Amino acid sequence: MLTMLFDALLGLGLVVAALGALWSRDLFRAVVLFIVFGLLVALAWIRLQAPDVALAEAAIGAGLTGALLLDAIGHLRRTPRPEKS
Amino acid sequence: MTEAFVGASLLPLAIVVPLVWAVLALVRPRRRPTFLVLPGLVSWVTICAGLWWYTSRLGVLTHVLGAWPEPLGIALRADGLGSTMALLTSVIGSACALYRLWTPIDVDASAAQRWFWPLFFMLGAALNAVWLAADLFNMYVGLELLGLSAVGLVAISGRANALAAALRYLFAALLGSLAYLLGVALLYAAYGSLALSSLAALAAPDTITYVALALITAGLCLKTALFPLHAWLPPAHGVSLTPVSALLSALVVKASFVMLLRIMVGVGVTIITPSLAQGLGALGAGAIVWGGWQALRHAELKMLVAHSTVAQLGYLFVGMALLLSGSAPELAWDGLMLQLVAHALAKSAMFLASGTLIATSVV
Amino acid sequence: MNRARAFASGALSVGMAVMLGSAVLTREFPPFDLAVDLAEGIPRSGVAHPITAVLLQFRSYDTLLEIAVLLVAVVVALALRDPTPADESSPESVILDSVINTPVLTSLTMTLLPLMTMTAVYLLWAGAFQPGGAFQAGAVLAALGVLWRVSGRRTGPFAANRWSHVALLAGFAGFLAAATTTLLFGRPLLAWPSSYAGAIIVAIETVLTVSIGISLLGLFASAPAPGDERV
Amino acid sequence: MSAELWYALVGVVLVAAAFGAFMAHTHLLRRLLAFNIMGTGCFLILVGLAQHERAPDPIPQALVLTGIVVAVASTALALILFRRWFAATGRTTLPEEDDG
Repeated sequence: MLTMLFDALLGLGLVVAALGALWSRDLFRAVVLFIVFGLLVALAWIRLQAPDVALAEAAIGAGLTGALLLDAIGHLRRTPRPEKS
Repeated sequence: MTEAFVGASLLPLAIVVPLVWAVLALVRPRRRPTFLVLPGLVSWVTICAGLWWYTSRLGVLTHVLGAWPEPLGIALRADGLGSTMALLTSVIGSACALYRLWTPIDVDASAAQRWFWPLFFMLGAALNAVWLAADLFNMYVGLELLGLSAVGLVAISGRANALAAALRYLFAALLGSLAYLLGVALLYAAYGSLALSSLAALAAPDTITYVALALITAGLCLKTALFPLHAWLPPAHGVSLTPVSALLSALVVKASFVMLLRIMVGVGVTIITPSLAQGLGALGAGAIVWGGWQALRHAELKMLVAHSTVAQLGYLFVGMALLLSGSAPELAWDGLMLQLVAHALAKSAMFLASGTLIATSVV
Repeated sequence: MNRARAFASGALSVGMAVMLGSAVLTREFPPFDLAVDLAEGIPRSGVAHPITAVLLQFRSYDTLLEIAVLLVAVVVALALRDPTPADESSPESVILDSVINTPVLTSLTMTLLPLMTMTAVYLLWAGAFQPGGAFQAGAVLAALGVLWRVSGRRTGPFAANRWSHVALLAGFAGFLAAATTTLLFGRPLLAWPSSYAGAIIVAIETVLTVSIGISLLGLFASAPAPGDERV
Repeated sequence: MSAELWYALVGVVLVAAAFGAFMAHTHLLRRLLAFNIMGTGCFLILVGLAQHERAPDPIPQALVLTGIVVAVASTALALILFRRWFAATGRTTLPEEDDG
């Protein structure tokens, strides 16, 4: 029962975090939500009895990809040229 | 050593040898790469010619990687299609490499000179990996290797229009391979195997199989630039360095087509109805008209040739439709092979010639 | 974004959901199960952890090509490095910098350095019989490198020099060599004799860990310019 | 419903949502985010559906590990191209003249 509740909440959280990452107006917030999404997925991998994937997802999927994207946004903001949207 | 063993050993060598040369080109990047590149080309063509010869004599060759039999392990398989494409790849690849070595006209950055060769040999290895693959997920990894090295070669000059073309190409390639991977995921869930050989016996006409085949077809058509999913192709093929344009048009777009052909013939042939096949054929016919019309309207030579690729790819899909609707499969198969080989030779020659033409007329 | 584009993408999204959902919900029990083959193969693979056995034995060829993909990405990164080199003293990123580059972090990095290195070694070692392995360990190494760079350092274990060039290539080159050597003995590609397989896999994984770490870091910074001895 | 099927369905929703966003956005970084979320959804379907009503299966899990590394390599390559493109033109989108 408790695990079912956990699964339900985690699935909901995943979808909410993903929608935030996809549609948030502020790009920085979108990337932060993407990192949150990555960490939540790592939990889902543990629930799917895939601890190897959970490790890789947390380190690469959330950590490294997140750092790459944050770095790129920093690059955009540093550059004085006006950003077209 | 038996003849079959020698023949089967050539299969992994056709992939490993270009990989080795990619590593060598990275270890010692030189200003004058001729002495590094030429032995690589000679060994590559020799191996592929040997593979083609053994396949034509002995029939389909199989190499069981790691001695783990399918479907637990992965095998490489060379049939007539695969070994012909491998030989074609080595010959056209060598022609492009020689062009690059001996007519360094459009070299505009030293970076391009230095990083071209590792990416070139990676591209060659990836093409052979796709021609000889017999496993759905292995095809995915080969396709990704192909896509990323092709994008790298398009972008290598670093000019703004090349970067735009590379980005457009990359995003189309990423979407296409993800759709393919989704289809593969569904097929594994439905059948519990990834080996084409075991799927051929199991495939049944149920919802999940249709959805999987639809995703695979959509993804691979996007990567083959089938009309109307072709918008990424002309810029990528038009603005690259000349030998890269030739490689992309002659060979790279055909990789995803050959994968689709293998999956359709292996898994889909019993469950694809003739009307579905005719739908693909109709898109191919649309490509012939649209690509031809666009080619007529373009004044710039390389863009004209690139649009003609869109049209020529349409013929491949018409051929596939004939093959799958099953009225005259052998004739359709012959026509397909002829079009694959003829277009690869003609289009690479056309790009190389137009590159020389542009270079000599501008200077 | 215009109305037509929004409508079209919404329709595509719903179509995708319906198509995939119907496929997932109607799946029938698969006719084929590799579990038997797996259970039979693992004792002969030289490793006890099934996922490591799949990655470096049953489907090792996939892994070889995957390392090649990573290498291609790094090569393109090197080819397209920003032609105007950044000021050496400037931090990697304004945002990350404001979030992270504080004295606390700097000292934290120094503390984390041995800790994370140990974690990487542990993960690598654990991969033989429980979750872990070259990819996870390499990712931890790369994360360490990212921290190291973000805290403003350019020297030390993650600096650009000849050794990082060697480490970058060693993983793929070593794996390729180990894969091909079997052909000389008349065996298929990647078919290591089962008595040596365990040792070979540990050796490959160790080199791969360092290479994956350096590659991922190189993708992050695209600045540890390996082999930057301009010709 | 088993937990495995549930997570596969979550994967379906993620893929569908991210696919829509991929087609709707023109900003390349947003498209890249959508690509990564779509990939994750695809991996959830792969493992979840394969393990539905069956024991944990190391083969799809290993495939996902490979897929994650390929995805991060593609993302990094896209970001490098994007940064050079932005440095050259100041644009965060592709030129749209023949977007079709």
